[in-house]
Amino acid sequence: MSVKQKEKPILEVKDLVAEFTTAAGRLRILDGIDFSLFPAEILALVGETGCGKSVTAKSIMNLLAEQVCKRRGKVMMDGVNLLDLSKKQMRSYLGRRISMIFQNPIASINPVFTLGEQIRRLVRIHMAGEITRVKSELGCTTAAAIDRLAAANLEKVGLTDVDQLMRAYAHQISGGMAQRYRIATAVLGNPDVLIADEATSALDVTVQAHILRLLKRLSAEKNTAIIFITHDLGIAAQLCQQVAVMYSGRIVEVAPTAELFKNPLHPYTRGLLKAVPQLSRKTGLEHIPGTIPDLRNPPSGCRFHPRCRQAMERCRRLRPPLVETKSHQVCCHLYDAGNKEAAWAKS
Amino acid sequence: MTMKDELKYKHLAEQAAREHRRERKIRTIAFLKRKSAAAALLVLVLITLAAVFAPLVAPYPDQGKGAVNLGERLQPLSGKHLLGTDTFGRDILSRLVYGARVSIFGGLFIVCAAALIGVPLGLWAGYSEGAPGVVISRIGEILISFPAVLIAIAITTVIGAGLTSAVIALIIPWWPWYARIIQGEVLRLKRMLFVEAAQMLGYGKSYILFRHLLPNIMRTVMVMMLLDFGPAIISIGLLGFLGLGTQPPNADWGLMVWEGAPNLMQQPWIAISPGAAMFILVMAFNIFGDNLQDYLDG
Amino acid sequence: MLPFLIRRLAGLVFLLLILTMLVFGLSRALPGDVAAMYVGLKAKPEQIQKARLELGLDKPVHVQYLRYMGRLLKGDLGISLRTHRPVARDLKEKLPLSLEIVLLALLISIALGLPMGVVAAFKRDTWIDSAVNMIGSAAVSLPIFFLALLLQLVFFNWLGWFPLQGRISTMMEFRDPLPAVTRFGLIDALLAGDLEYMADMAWHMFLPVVSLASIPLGLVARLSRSSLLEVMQADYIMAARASGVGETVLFFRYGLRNALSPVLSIMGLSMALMLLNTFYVEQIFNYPGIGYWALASIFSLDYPVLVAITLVLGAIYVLSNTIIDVLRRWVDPRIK
Amino acid sequence: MKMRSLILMALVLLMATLPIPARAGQKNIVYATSADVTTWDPSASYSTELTYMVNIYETLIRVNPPGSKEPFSYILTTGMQASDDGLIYTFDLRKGVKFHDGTAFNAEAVKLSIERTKKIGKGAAFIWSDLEKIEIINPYKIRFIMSKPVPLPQIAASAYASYIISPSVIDKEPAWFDEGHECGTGPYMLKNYRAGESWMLTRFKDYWGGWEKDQIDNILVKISNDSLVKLKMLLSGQAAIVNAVPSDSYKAVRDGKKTKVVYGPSYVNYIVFFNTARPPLDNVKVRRALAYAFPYKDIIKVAFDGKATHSRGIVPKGQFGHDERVFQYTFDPQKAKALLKEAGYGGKPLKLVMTYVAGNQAETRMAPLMKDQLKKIGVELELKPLSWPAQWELGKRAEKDGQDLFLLMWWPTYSDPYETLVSLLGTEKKTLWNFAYYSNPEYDRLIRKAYETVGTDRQAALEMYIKAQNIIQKDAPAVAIADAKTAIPALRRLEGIVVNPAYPGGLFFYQMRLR
Repeated sequence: MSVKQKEKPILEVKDLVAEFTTAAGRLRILDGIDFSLFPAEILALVGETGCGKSVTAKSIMNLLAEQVCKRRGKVMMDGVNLLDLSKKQMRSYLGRRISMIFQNPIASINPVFTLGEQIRRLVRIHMAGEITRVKSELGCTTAAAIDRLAAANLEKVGLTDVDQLMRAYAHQISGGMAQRYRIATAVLGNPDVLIADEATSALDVTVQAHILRLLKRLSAEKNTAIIFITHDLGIAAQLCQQVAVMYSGRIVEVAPTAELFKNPLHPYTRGLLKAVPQLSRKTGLEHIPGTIPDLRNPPSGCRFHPRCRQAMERCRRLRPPLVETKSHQVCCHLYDAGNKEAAWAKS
Repeated sequence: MTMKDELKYKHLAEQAAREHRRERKIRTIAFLKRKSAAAALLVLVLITLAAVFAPLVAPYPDQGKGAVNLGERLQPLSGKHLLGTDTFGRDILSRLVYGARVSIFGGLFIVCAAALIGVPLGLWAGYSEGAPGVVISRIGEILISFPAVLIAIAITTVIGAGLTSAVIALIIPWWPWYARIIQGEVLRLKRMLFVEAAQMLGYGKSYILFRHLLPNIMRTVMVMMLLDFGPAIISIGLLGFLGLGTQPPNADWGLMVWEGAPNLMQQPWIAISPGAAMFILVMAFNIFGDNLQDYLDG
Repeated sequence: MLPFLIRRLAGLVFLLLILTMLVFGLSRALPGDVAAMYVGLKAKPEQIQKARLELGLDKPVHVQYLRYMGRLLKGDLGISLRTHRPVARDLKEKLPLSLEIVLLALLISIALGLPMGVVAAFKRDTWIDSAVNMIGSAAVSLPIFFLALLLQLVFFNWLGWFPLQGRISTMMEFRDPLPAVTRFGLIDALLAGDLEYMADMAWHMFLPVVSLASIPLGLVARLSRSSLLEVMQADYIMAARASGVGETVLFFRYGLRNALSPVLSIMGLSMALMLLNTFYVEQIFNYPGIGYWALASIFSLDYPVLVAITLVLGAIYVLSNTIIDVLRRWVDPRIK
Repeated sequence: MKMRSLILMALVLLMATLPIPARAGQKNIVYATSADVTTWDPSASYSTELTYMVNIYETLIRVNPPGSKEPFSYILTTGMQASDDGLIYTFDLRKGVKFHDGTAFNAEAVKLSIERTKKIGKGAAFIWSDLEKIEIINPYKIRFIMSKPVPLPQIAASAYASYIISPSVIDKEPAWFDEGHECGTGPYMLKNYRAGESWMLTRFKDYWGGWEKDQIDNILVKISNDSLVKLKMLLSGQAAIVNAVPSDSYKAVRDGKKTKVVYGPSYVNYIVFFNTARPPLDNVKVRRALAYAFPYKDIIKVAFDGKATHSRGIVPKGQFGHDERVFQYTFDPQKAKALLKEAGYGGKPLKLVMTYVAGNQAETRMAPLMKDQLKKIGVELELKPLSWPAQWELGKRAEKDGQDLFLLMWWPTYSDPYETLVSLLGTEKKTLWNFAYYSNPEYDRLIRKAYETVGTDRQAALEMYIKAQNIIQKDAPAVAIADAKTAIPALRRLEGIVVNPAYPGGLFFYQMRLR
């Protein structure tokens, strides 16, 4: 599969900027994010913690309080810029067109209501049509219909013993079950886009595998596009067709998975790959010298240059453009006109 | 670790430290920018100064200390007596100033003593679960469920009424709250940190516990003490009002309200000024405490 | 649940046992010749001696204590040194009066405080929010005796809207008293179908109840606000939002219930606090409940009464906390 | 707070719709007072319940207020004869008197009542200690035989321990009475007793004295310890009569359009005891110095609103035994300083402790004034307000470690000075009232002799009493500060309020009229 798809993208993010106003001043967390997502595509969004992966997701979903986070740019979904929508308008998209699951599944289930209570409410919100259908088919009450649908959705994600589960509370189930349940609730409105924010990081490896398989199946069956946010390149490799590497609020390189691993272009990507497999927040820093830049006064030009072995004079001055190579999109001065040779020479 | 690594860690540590200091500076500024906090602080400072320098601040220090002045009984508010005089002709303002000493230093003493007793016990109870924990919390429960007024009476009948007995009577049911909170805090942190410790191998649990524990505890205690100041001051006032606190002719806001209450209809100022003073002081403490809490929670 | 209740009950018994020992011990250790007080003013030595035997004060303390406990189990709390009436009987009369106003105050403080806090949180950083904050702080900063006096001054002296003192109008007292069924005035009046009586009592309760409610109201308003704000930051709220649940549902159903448990836990404290504050409120409003009784007994060192009151307060404190824990388990299934 | 005021308005409206009717035709008044009941047993009663007792029960004779023509008026008797040796008294009993339960009053009732009181031996029963026996001559003639010539009329008229109880309840336990039961011959009956809260005195239809218009049907007694509340109740007309208002408010009440203050003599006085058992007050000069240093006039002004008299000896003004010939200490700082110097306490300031009752308005007001003046003569007086039991307890075991000065409010049990003089300063083996720990055999002998003479030779007795009091003034083990006046704040419409110092705090509602 190549970056240049014939079909048009389901979600298109153009120059997305998010600025946080804190006691510490204004922080530019997202500094112009660009990427597009195609139906049934699974896109990995990788990068060190604090590079703005989650913020990207949440700004797309408009989950951040306005007074804290100012957003600019475009998040296009079939011709509508989601950033222009009010919270109210946005709600008609959430869960129906675009949905999200979070890192800690248990914490993201309301602890004082039964799972059933919560999923039923979502069924009522998103599946009005089905409810009437089921009612007419089985001639049962609305309540019964809702129960049926809720159960069905839970079974779809491979949960067994559903009735009992619906009576359970968050603290009574395992992380794996919780995440399956969350997925069920997230996709029951058949969204076109599902954002999975570190969806498997908190789970142990075997469970991880199950969840990954589940997500794959989903995108295949319902041809849902998935943005899979992770700091674990290994998982990205297993799951995704496309990988976007983020660094300090920018996407520095996008490429088909195989391509990226075979031939990473951006120095940062290379650094990351060197760190695989035991890449993780703590050890990550050891392989790329220096630390994540201080967002209060980010480095001029290319935000990576202080840590870049190949940094050139212009990196300090100019913000690198997004360069399209034959298979990659990369955001580095090494690859804009005139410097290609040099780059190839090095790689 | 190699030489190089060590250097790098050192560098990182310094950077982190710098970060931290900077964070705090910025937050402090933001904190003081809040009007309410600043106002509260101002009030507190003023009253405290007045209390400390009472002899200089009070227009009639001797009357503040209780000397009667029958020439000017029950004077209304005037230039000579800004807040009027009471039934012994004593200048209310002067008595307020001297009364502030009781409220502020009494309150301070209670809160500090309660913390000094409660925190260590709480730490002990929380750290060594089992017997000590149970015993301490049981004792605490009993003392808490014991009306302070009755304790005060008991003490008063033995060593006589006075600020001392009032303060003691209040400390006795006060410290258990600290013990309780700290115990809970310790337990919570233990759970939390042991989970982490399990993840990041190598570190000794107790090492982690104490490296993380004490700072956290100290913050909690600080906020608690600040928020307890108001209640402590009110409690002293309550006992004073019942005549179980400061003894006449000394000044104490609660006592002054009691002395003034009978004249509430003809000379309302006698009872209202000390009551209002108490209200303002406590309010200031509460507002300041709230702000500080937000500030510490970041 | 059941084992929990049993555990709590055991705790209660234990507590009361200790309390009796403490207070009884005190009542004997402290100065103040019980016999002399029993005989009263201008007692003659031989009379005091007689009373000493009559009250069994000649026996060693532990014997006296055991006797006391024996009688306590039979519901006999001894004789008041001041009024020479059985303490238990007076307690039966006076406790309901105080409980009535305390519970009403609790009710008001929840019924007003919770909405205030919720609205403040919902309208965060608006003038409403800061207004609620101010009111909350003010409410907890008012010394109860001062508030009570102010209320009297304003609502009786200046506005004349509310009665000055007592639990019913003197006019009413010239009638024969209501049959004491529950001993809760309002309920009894209702049972007797005497609305006039009931209204009159409510009217008299108003100011005392307001004074008592002030502090809990402040606590509830502030706490519900802050805990609600905290809850609204939680992952599960964001998750629900992300799956398209509406804001109002998020706030008033998903958020509120989570925010409730800390608010509840402040209630137990408030109960205890208010019971102590009845000492002042009832004194100032001349309201004949246990607070008034306690104060009168304190200053005449009426030990049998003081012991009884301490026990009752301790018991109520523990019981109310137990009830509240039950409620908390109900709103928050996580509490084990 | 908007919510609150809404609720408030709602309630107010509710009130408006529910008028509270007054009982038409009946004369009802409310008496707000701090005078609570310690027992309803007329034999044991020895405290503030006297206020109500004198309305429920009656004595054979009653002492008249000072200034009346007759020393006594006959209540349950119509006549009295004493033998010359003052040992035998014969009473003619009033006929047609009924107890509240209808039982007829007669000699048997008298005999049983007095004997019951003597047997129970509580309260003031000691006043009968010199009674040998009671003989019934006929149902309406009875004879008291005494072992010593003590003043029986005063005793029979005592405010305590001399009430006549119906034979129908003579065997009842005190507990029965304390439930709120009674059975006397008085004009009023007890109803709806709520201990420490309120109760009602209601008209006894068949009272032997009969009833005229404007007399009061029901008196609702409301206990209130808060003088401010009582003031407000009076000013708002809720209460027709109260037992006290805040000291600084008497003027306002006195000058009120609707309110007045009825002043009358009282045997209540305030006495300071000096601890003669230990230095420095074992030195008579120091005691005298203090006596000269008290600001009597200021105290009367501030603590008694001017309505009290500067004491002259410990026998209160108006009572038999009080006399102008008794020496009086006056405020004289110079003399005080001089005496202190003589005593050798010129230079270094003396530190003394004074105890008094925290709840007593007058005492809490005079204490600071004393402190202030003593300071001027170089005496540092530490004030120690206590609850009465605590003060009393301390005083009883205080010779060595307790107070130096003991401020006491005192009133006599019956209208003869003996009780006061013997209880307060007579020699005591075990301290009970003599907080000066003073003992003077000559004094003891003198007052006892006077007591036994008074029945036969009143004048001689008076001389002895004066002598005794001057001994006290010379030794100064105690000095009386002020003889209080009874002050009864009431509505102007309420007339016929008579103050009788022989019955401290007693209110004779039967004599009152509500216009």
